[in-house]
Amino acid sequence: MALSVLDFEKPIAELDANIAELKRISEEEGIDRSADIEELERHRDDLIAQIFANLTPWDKTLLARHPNRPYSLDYIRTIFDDFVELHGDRLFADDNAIVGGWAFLDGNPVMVIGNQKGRDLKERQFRNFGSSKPEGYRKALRLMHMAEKFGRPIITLVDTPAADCSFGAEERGISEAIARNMMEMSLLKVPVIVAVLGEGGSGGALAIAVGDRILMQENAVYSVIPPEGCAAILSEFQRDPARAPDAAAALKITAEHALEHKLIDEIIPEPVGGAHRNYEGAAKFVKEAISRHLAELEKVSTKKLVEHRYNKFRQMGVYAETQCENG
Amino acid sequence: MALSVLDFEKPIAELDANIAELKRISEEEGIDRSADIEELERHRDDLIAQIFANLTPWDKTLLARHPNRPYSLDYIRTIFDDFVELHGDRLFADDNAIVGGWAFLDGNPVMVIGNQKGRDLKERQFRNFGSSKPEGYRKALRLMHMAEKFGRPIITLVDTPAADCSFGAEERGISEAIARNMMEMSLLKVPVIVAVLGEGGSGGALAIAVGDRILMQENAVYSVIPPEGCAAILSEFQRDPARAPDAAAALKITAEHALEHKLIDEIIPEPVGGAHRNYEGAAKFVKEAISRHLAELEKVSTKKLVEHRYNKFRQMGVYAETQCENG
Amino acid sequence: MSLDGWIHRKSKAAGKAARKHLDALPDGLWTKCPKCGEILFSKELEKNLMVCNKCSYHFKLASPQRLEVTVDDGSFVEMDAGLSTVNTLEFPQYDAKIQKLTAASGLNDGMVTGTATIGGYPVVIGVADFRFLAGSMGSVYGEKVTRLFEKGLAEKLPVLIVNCSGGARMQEGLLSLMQMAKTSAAAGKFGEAGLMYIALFTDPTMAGVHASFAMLADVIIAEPGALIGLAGQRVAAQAQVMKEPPGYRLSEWQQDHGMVDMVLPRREIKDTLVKLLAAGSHGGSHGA
Amino acid sequence: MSLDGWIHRKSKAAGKAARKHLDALPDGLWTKCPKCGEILFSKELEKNLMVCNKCSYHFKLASPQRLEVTVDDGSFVEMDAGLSTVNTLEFPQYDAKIQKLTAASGLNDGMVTGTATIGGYPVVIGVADFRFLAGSMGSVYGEKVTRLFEKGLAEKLPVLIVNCSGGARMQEGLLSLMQMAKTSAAAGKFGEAGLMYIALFTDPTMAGVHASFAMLADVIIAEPGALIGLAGQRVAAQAQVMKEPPGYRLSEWQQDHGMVDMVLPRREIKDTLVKLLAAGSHGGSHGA
Ligand SMILES: [Zn+2]
Ligand SMILES: [Zn+2]
Repeated sequence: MALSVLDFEKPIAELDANIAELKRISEEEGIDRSADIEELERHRDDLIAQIFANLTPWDKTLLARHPNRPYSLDYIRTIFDDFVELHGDRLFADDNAIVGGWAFLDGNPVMVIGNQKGRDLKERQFRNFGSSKPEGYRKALRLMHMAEKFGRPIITLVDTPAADCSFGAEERGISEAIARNMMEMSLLKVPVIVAVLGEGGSGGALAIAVGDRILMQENAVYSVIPPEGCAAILSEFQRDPARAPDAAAALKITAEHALEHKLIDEIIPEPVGGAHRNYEGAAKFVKEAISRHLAELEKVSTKKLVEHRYNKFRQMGVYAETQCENG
Repeated sequence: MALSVLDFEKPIAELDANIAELKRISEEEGIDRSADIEELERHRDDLIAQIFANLTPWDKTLLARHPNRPYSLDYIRTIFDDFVELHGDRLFADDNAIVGGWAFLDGNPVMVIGNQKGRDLKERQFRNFGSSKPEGYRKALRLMHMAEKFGRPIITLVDTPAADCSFGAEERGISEAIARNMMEMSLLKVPVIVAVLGEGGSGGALAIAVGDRILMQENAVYSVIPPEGCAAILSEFQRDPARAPDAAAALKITAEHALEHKLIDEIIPEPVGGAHRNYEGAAKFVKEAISRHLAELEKVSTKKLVEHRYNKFRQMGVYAETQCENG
Repeated sequence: MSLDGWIHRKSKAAGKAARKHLDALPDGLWTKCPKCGEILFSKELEKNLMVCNKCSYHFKLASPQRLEVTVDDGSFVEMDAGLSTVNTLEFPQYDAKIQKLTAASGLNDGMVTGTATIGGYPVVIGVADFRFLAGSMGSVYGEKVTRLFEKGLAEKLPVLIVNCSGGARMQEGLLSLMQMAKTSAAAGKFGEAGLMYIALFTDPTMAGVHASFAMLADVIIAEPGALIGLAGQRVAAQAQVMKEPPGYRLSEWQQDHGMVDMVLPRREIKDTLVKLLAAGSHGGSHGA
Repeated sequence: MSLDGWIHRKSKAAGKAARKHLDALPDGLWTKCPKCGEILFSKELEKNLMVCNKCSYHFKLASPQRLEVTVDDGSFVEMDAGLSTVNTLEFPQYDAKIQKLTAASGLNDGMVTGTATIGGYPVVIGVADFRFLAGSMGSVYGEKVTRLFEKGLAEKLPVLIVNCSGGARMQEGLLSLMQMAKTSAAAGKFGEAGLMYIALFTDPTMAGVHASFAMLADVIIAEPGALIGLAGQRVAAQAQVMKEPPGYRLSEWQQDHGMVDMVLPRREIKDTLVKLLAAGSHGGSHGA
C-alpha cells in the first residue's frame, strides 16, 4: 500500500521525494551527491521535529487514524513470538475486528488481544473498520478468562474508532458486552497491561482497556466520543461536524492530557515522524514499555494486584465536595 | 382444552363418561342413583389401578407426553409462592421454551427453572414444543449463577422432548450450551434439586438436570434418544419408527429402570390415573419430595455438597474391568 | 406498600418544575400527552403515576417523583449531595450550563443517591434525573454511583438504580468515559460479595450508562416503551443502512432479545421490587 | 517433532485393518479418495498423513494412526485398556456387535487413552476410534474420558482429546446419556485446577460427545471439512424446513460461528499443539 500523506505531512513528503530523487540520480549517473543528500535529510528531520512539536489534537487524531499506522497484528508479529491466534466467542461468531491468542514475550507465555483494522478496502471490510460487535468483546473475554485460568498475563492493544452499533450489534447486546468486559477485567487475577496504540474510541476501546497499567503512544488519541460526533451534537460547535478540530481540542484527547488527569500511566514514544514511518522502531518502544511494566507487575501478589487495579479506576474523576447536612 | 384420551385410557374414559351421564340424569330427574355411581366409580378406580399396574414403557412415553399432563408452570403456580419470572440470556434472546425466576418454597427463596411446553397450538409454537435453543440454556445458566451468588437453592423441572437442533440453534452453539450447563451445574455451590416431570429428552433435558438429587415422576420417561429415533436408526428394529414401542422397552426409559441403575434418587408417585387426572394431587407429591430433599441438603456443607454431586455422576455407568499389563 | 402516597406529599412547585424540564406541557389543570396528544386532567395523570390513561405513555419522572413512587414514604435519606461538578477540561460553556441547571432543578447532578426502604426492605438507591444534562454521566455521577455500591457493600444492602440517561457527559471528555470503567468495577466488587443489584430502565437508558453499570444488574426491569441501547439515535441513524424495524431498541424489543428481565407498567414495579428484595436481601445458607 | 515417523513404524496389517473400517478402499498399491474419486498411490497417501493430495480430503484415522501423527515416537503408554462393555440393559444384538468389533479392531472400546509426550511436553491423551461403533460413547468411553481428566488433575498435566464420534451409544440407554454429565463434570473439575484442555475435532464430532466434554476444551482445533454438530444428519434433515446451506456445520463454518478456535490441515496440527502446550503446560505466576 502506498504511503498516505496527511496535509501537515506534505512538506515532509516533498523533502522525502527530493531525497529519493537525488539518491536515484546519484546512483544512475554515478555522481557523489551524498553531502547534498545528508543536508536534505538533516533539513527533513528538523522539519519533522518542528512539525511534530506543534501538533494540534486534531493533527494527532489524523495521525492516530493514519492509513499507514501500524495495527495490532503488525505489533504482535514484531513484539511477540509463536503467536497462535484463537477464534470465536463460543456463543455466536468469530469477530475479525478483534484478534487474540497465545504468544510469547521474551520467551514467556502471555495472552495478547487487540482491536484490528484493515489496510486495504477488502481487509477493512473484513475487519469491520476495527469496530467490534458483541462477539468480538466476548471472544476477548473468553481469552482473558483462559489466561486467568493458566495464570498468564494479558496484554491488550487498543485501536478502534468505536464499538459497532449496527442492528446486529444492538440485537446481541453490544452494551452488555462492553459493560461485562469492564467489570470482568477489573476482577482478573492476572496482570493486565493496556497499550493504546491508535484510536482509543470510547466504550469500544474501554471494553478491552481496564488494566493495571495503561500505556499510550504519543500520537494516539483516547476520547469519550469522536470529535466529529461531539461537534455535530453540541451547540457549542454549531452542531457542525466540520468543527471537529475545535471539539478535539476541547475534549482533551491527547496522551499528555490523559496523563495529566492520571487516566494513563505512561506515554510511549514514537519514532521521529510517527509510528507509520518506522514500524520496527515503534514496536521497539512499545515492547520496552510493556516488558518493563510486566516485570514490575509480576512481583505484585494477586490480591494486591486486583486491589490496586480497583483503586486505580476508583480514583478517576474530578469533582468538588462540600459537607451537607443530609450527607 | 378438552381432555385427550390415550388408547389405553379409553376404557377409563368410557366409565368416566358413564359416571358423568348417571350424575347428570340423577340430577336432572331427581332420582338418587348414588349407589350405582359409587359402584361405577369403584369399578373405574379398579380398572385404573389394573391398567396402570401394567403400563409398558411405550405407554409411559405416551403418558409423559400426554397433552393434558401438567407442565412446569402448572407446578410452579401450585408449589411455589410469589414467582417472579426472569427473562433472557443477556446474550441473544429470551427463549420461551424455558422459564425461570425467583419463587418461595414454604416461605424460603429459591430459583426455579423449568422446560415449558405449550397447551394449545399457538402456545406450543410460542414454547417451541418445549425444545430449547442455546439461549434457553444460557438463560437457565444465568439464573443458576444468580442463585449461587445469593446462596439460594435451585429447583429444576425437566419436561422436554429434546433440545432444538434447527439451523439457528446449531449456529449459536446448542452443543456448547448443553455442555457448559452440565459442567457449570456440577460446580454450583448451592443445592440443586432436579425433578423429571414428563419427558426427559436426552441432552436437552440433561442440560438442566445435573443436581444433588434427581427425582422422577412415576410416569415420566428419561432417555438418551426418543424411541422413534432409536427404532428408525437401528437395524435391530428394521429401521422402522413404528417399532418405537420395542425401542422404548429396549432403551429402559422408565423411572424404575433409572432408579435401578442409580441414575435417579427417588420416584415421585402420581395420583391415581396419572398426573393429568389431578394437577393438585400431582403437585402435592412433587412438593413433598422437593421440600424433604431440600431440607436434607440444607444441612450439608458447601464443600461436601459439590463433592457429593461430583461423585454421584462420577459413579454412573456400568462396565467390566480387568487388569492389563499396559494399565 | 402504597404506590399512591407520592401525589399527596408532592409539592405543586416541584411537580411543575419537573414537568417543565421533562415532557409534559403544564397549563395548570390540563396536561397534553406527548405521545397520543390526549389532553389529560393533571390530577388524574398524577394519580395514575404520570402514565397516560389513553395510550399508557409513561411520562418521564424527576428524581423526587421517582423516589415517591418507588420507596416507602419518608424513608429516603440522601447521600453525597455535596458533590458538585468541576470543569477541569475548561470545556466551553460547561460552567454556565451547570450553574443554570443547578439553579433550575435544585440538583447538583443528574444522579441522586441515598438510602431508603421499599416494602420495609432497606436498600441503597440511585435515581437519575433527566433534567440535569439529560442524566449524563460525568465525574460526579460516576462517583455517586460508585459510592452507592460501596455503601451497599459496607452495609450488606441491596442496590437499586433507576436509570434515565443519554450516556456519558462529553464535557468531561475522557474523565467521563472512565466513569464507565469505575462504576462497572464497583458493580463487580459489590456483586462478588453476593449482594443483589436491581436496575430499572426508564426512557431513555442509553450509551455510556447503558454500556456500563446499568447492564450489570442481576435483575433488570424496564418501563414500557423506554429507549434502551448503545448508540444515540443520531449515531444509530448514521450507522444503519436499513430503516429501523418497529419497536427497535424499546423495552419490549430488549426483552425479546434477552437484555431485560421484564417490562412492567409503572404501577406494578414496586410490588415486584419487594418480591425481589425478599428473594435477595439477606444472605442464603450456602455461599461461594 | 517429526510428523513422518508414523508411516515407517506402522505395521502393514494394522494399516489395512484401519482402512477397511474407515473410508479407504485398499487394493494394496492404490487407494481411492472417497471425496474426489482420485486413485492415490497408497505409499504417497500415507506419507501425506492420509490426506488426498488432489482435494485435501482428510481420511479418517484409526486410533493407532492418529497417535502416530500426534505424539512423539514411542511415547504413548496406554491406560485403562482393561475396561470393557457390559450389556446391562440386555439390549438386542449388543453383545454380538461388541464381540465382533473387538475381534476386528483389537479394541475394547472406541476411546483409547494414555500418557504421551508431544514435542517433549507430557500430556494425557484420549483418541477416539470410529471403527468401534462409530466412536459412540457408552459407559466404558465415559469412564475412560473421566479417568483421563482425573489423571491429568492428579499429575498436573494438560489433556488432549482427539474426537471422532457419532454421539452417545443408544445401546446403553440412559447410562450413555449420563456419560455426558459425568465427563463434563470431570472436565469442570480438571479446569478448576487451572490445567489446559485441548480438543481436536475430526470428522465427525457429533451429538452426545460434541455436546459434552468436547465443547468444553480451552482450545479447539478442527481438521478441515469435519462435520461438527448436535443432531445427527438424519435428525437434522427432519428438523430443517429449508435446505442446508453450503458448508453447514463443517469445521470452517463452525469457526465462523465462534465454536472452534482454528481449522488446521493435519500436517500443521502438531506444531500448533506444541506452541499451545508451551503456553499452558506449567502453572503461571498468578493463579486464582
Ligand atoms: Zn397518551
Ligand atoms: Zn481427494
